[in-house]
Amino acid sequence: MDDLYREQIIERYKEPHYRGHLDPNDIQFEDDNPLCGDHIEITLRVDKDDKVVEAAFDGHGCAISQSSADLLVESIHGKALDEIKSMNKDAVLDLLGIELGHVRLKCALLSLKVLKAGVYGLGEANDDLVA
Amino acid sequence: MDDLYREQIIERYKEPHYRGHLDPNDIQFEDDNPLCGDHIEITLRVDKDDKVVEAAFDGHGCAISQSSADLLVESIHGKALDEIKSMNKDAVLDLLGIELGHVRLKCALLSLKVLKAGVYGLGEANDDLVA
Amino acid sequence: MVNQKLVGFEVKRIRADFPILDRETQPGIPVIYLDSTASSQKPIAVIEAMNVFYRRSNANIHRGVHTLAEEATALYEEAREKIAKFINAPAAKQLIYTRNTTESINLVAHTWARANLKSGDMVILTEMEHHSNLVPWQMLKSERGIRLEFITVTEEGLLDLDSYRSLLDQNPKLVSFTHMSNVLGTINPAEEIIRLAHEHGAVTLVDGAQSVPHFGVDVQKLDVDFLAFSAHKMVGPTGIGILYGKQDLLENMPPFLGGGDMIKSVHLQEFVANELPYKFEAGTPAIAEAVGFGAAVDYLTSVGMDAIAAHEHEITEYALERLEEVPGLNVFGPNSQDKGGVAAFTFDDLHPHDIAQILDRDGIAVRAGHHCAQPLHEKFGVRATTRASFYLYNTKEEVDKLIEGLYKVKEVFN
Amino acid sequence: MVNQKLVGFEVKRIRADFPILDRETQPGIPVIYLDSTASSQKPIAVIEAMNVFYRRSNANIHRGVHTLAEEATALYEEAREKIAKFINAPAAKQLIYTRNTTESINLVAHTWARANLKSGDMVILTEMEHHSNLVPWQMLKSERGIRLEFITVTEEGLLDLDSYRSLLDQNPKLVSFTHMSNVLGTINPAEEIIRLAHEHGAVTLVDGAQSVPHFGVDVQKLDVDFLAFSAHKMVGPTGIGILYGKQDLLENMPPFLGGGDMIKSVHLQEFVANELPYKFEAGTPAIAEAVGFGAAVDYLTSVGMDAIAAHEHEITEYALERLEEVPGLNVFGPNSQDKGGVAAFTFDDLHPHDIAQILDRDGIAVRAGHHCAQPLHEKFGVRATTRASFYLYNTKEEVDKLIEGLYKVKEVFN
Ligand SMILES: Cc1ncc(COP(=O)(O)O)c(C=O)c1O
Ligand SMILES: Cc1ncc(COP(=O)(O)O)c(C=O)c1O
Repeated sequence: MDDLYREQIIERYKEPHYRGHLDPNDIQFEDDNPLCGDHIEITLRVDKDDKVVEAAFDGHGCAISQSSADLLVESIHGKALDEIKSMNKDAVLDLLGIELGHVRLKCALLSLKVLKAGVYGLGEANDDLVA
Repeated sequence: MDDLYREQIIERYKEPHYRGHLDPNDIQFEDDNPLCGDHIEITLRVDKDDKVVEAAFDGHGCAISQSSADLLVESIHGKALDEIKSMNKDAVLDLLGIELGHVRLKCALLSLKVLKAGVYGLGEANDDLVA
Repeated sequence: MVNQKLVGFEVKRIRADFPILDRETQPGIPVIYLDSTASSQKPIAVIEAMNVFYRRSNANIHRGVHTLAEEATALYEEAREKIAKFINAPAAKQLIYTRNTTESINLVAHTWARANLKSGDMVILTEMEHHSNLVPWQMLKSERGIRLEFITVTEEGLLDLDSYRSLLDQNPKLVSFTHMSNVLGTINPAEEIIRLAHEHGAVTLVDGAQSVPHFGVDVQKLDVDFLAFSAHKMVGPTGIGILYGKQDLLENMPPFLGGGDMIKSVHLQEFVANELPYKFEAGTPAIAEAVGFGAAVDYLTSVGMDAIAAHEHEITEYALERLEEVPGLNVFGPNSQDKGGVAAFTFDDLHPHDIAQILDRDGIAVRAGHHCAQPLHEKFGVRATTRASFYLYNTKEEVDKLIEGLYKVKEVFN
Repeated sequence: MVNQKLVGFEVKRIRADFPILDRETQPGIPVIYLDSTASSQKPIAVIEAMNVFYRRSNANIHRGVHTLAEEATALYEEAREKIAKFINAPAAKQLIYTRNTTESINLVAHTWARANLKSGDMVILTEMEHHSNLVPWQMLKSERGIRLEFITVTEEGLLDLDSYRSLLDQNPKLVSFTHMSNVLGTINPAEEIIRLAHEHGAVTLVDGAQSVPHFGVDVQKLDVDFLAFSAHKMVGPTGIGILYGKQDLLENMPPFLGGGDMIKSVHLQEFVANELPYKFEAGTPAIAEAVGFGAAVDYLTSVGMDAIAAHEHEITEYALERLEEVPGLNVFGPNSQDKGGVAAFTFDDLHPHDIAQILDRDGIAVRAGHHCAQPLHEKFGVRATTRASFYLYNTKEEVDKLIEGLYKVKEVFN
């Protein structure tokens, strides 16, 4: 189990670095994983060049969904919104450093889906965002 | 093929003995086989003791359906209506003297179904009549 | 400690019939399959019945005269007769082949209900229903304005029959409920619920997805109007289920899907519907699957439904005992007396996905989530549970492995 | 006389893949299967894919975390991707798994049509439709009062496009037609029919039950809005079919059946529907069948759809030639240029059932009846026809046997 539940994932799950809700914020989005009810909200503050200056996530869910949200939020500090738009699932998998099956992938990618839907300013998130 | 298309069946098909329509009649019923559109009408005249004195069939269809109608009609001359009510599929199979699969059985039993529905005075024929 | 011997039931022999139980999902560990409530495994007899069908008898049915078509038709209809006998239906033609329990319930909602329910009419469900027995009625509610009322579930996970009686006084048209909860394991007093419904003039539908696979269900004894179940949960193939109905109800229902086989005749502008059961079976049906379903029913019958129920009861009792020992673990639902082979639980504040995933590393297959019973989970104030479920092939040793695995999960998160 | 060799196509090798072709339905005579239009036979690769699935990976999908559930989910979804590629769909999520072509068409009738058609709205069909593409619209007609109009079929068995154009001027909402007739063999000019429909603002549905199995169908090239087809007619299993739809149409359609998997969330009184394609897949789907369907598409792709079409064309041409020699035999439909591998015929005034039954005594499997196209038969003034149909595994030798058999039939009745 160690390759899957790598130390980093468990640690980040138990003690996330970026858990919280930014208020005020420039971008806010939230969504559920319908398979399990896991929930992620992401809030961002961006500067005048559309670069992320601050980011946080909130929500509840399994170790995979929560730790990947924490790692994802960490990774986008200083990134331009355009860069975020071009992120795909490999970005998250690289951060986690593990392989995931079809079902768990949805857990891992929930935060990216929420992030991109927020950055694109969509009304609703969809799976195409993390294809 | 000879066991299935026994001489008698082909002969009765080509030259049926009881093809016709009785007018006037005491009992008349007709129905289709929805699988193939075969059609059988049977008309009967009965005496005061409810015994069949005359019977005829009309319609169109395959050798099995037409020859079994002819043989069936022949066999009920002189029978009481109550006896006809208790006839089942074995009566027809005995007349034909062959074995039939599920689909062809419907061809063979169409005439019995029509006959019994008429004798029972039903509005509609159903497969239970020939179970 | 583990007592493998059961009267009239040799689980080792049973296990040998299920090839997947030798599958090692983790190197060196044959899978410990505790997820039969979601879908059961299949014995060789079922797999081979379909294999042989495709290799020897495959053809389209009903309208074919040639030998293969005759054989396929006979096999398809013989299977219907076997399944009819299995639930003691008066006649095979009262069984409609569907895709699964879900389609069976939707069929009733689309035909009987749309023909008989109007705005304001009341349908009684329960708080422990699977989504399959909720959503079809919610759809009818938004389309028609019917009213949905729910029999309450008590803290222990039983139906509150007082709440049922007070709903009955409001003139319900339909009472539709699960025979056994796929989360709590509760086996509901179906006969009594149906009797009361009939006394109040309501039609009844039983969701038998979890009952028909696990103990003898007799539709005549129950006097149920409609019964829905799925082959894949009773050692049969995917892709096929049954709707049983009383003959007069089925005969008076409008057809559901339109197409080949469900017709007596078709013209350009209109059609005449066929007799039962074909009226409700449009298009080429799941023929090989029907053959497999027939083999499944043969298999279950040869083992014996009472023996299966007794075995499951023994395993479940043992599992509940052992799970109770685990600190922080809380099993939902009644105790083993009224309970089928299901144990859904929370474990501290561990997420069911994490529990299931870590158990999987030891080859233990359990389900995590709301098990398509979200309202029930809401009622108990949890989002999801971890569920272990048991069937004829499970053993006490497997329960022991589950318990060991749960302790390991705890370690990972400490 | 018989030329077995075909460029790029070794029919002997193909036949070896289909175990049923060795089956002797009459002692000493391997079956001569000329009934693929009703249902095709299955290669070992397809049978084994399902066999292996049940022995190694079987579990319920989507909501499972354990290895078997993960594998089953992956196999189920990979199959969808393979089928999507096979018809060149923009995205796999535009493919809904159904039971068969019939359910696919009914799905559109129940969702898109009920949401978009009102009393008096016109639907254009053709006189050569299979009952599957007639009855669902007739049901909607009696429920809603829509109007059904029919593109005429000419004496040769082609669609009369003039009659189509004049119907188009009457503001149709939907044009729904078969890509290839299962009786006449006519391959309709789908691209043109669809282009004209779109010019007049109508949505299009193609019944691909006979086209997708037999030649390359590209939904983007056709620009079709909905396409329906069945696995069992394209070397795949029974119990599964596809509805393809354009994304915006599918997204705006209300759901069809309610239950597990088609929901995002469920409460006691209401639900939120899931994303595509799950929104239309309620309950446990035909999982093993999807795996088999994927294997079928792999098989057809490996042989090559162009090679298959060319082979069928050659066999059909030969068959038409030989059938023409038989006195009293009359084949319906166009000549081989516009015709797929179907030859439906009358033979003197012999009843098709008798013809089929006597041919069966020589191991020759053909179909007899109206082939679920009763209005078309009415149009041609016949109740039923005998139909021989050809697929990738058929040979000219088999055609010769059919001809011999037909002469024997004549003898029996002389
Ligand atoms: C043209 C056509 N449409 C529809 C169908 C119906 O297909 P299925 O029975 O698989 O639903 C068939 C097959 O019989 C067909 O040939
Ligand atoms: C109680 C109950 N009802 C209905 C269903 C739905 O069965 P299916 O998915 O086979 O339609 C299930 C299975 O998940 C169930 O457990």
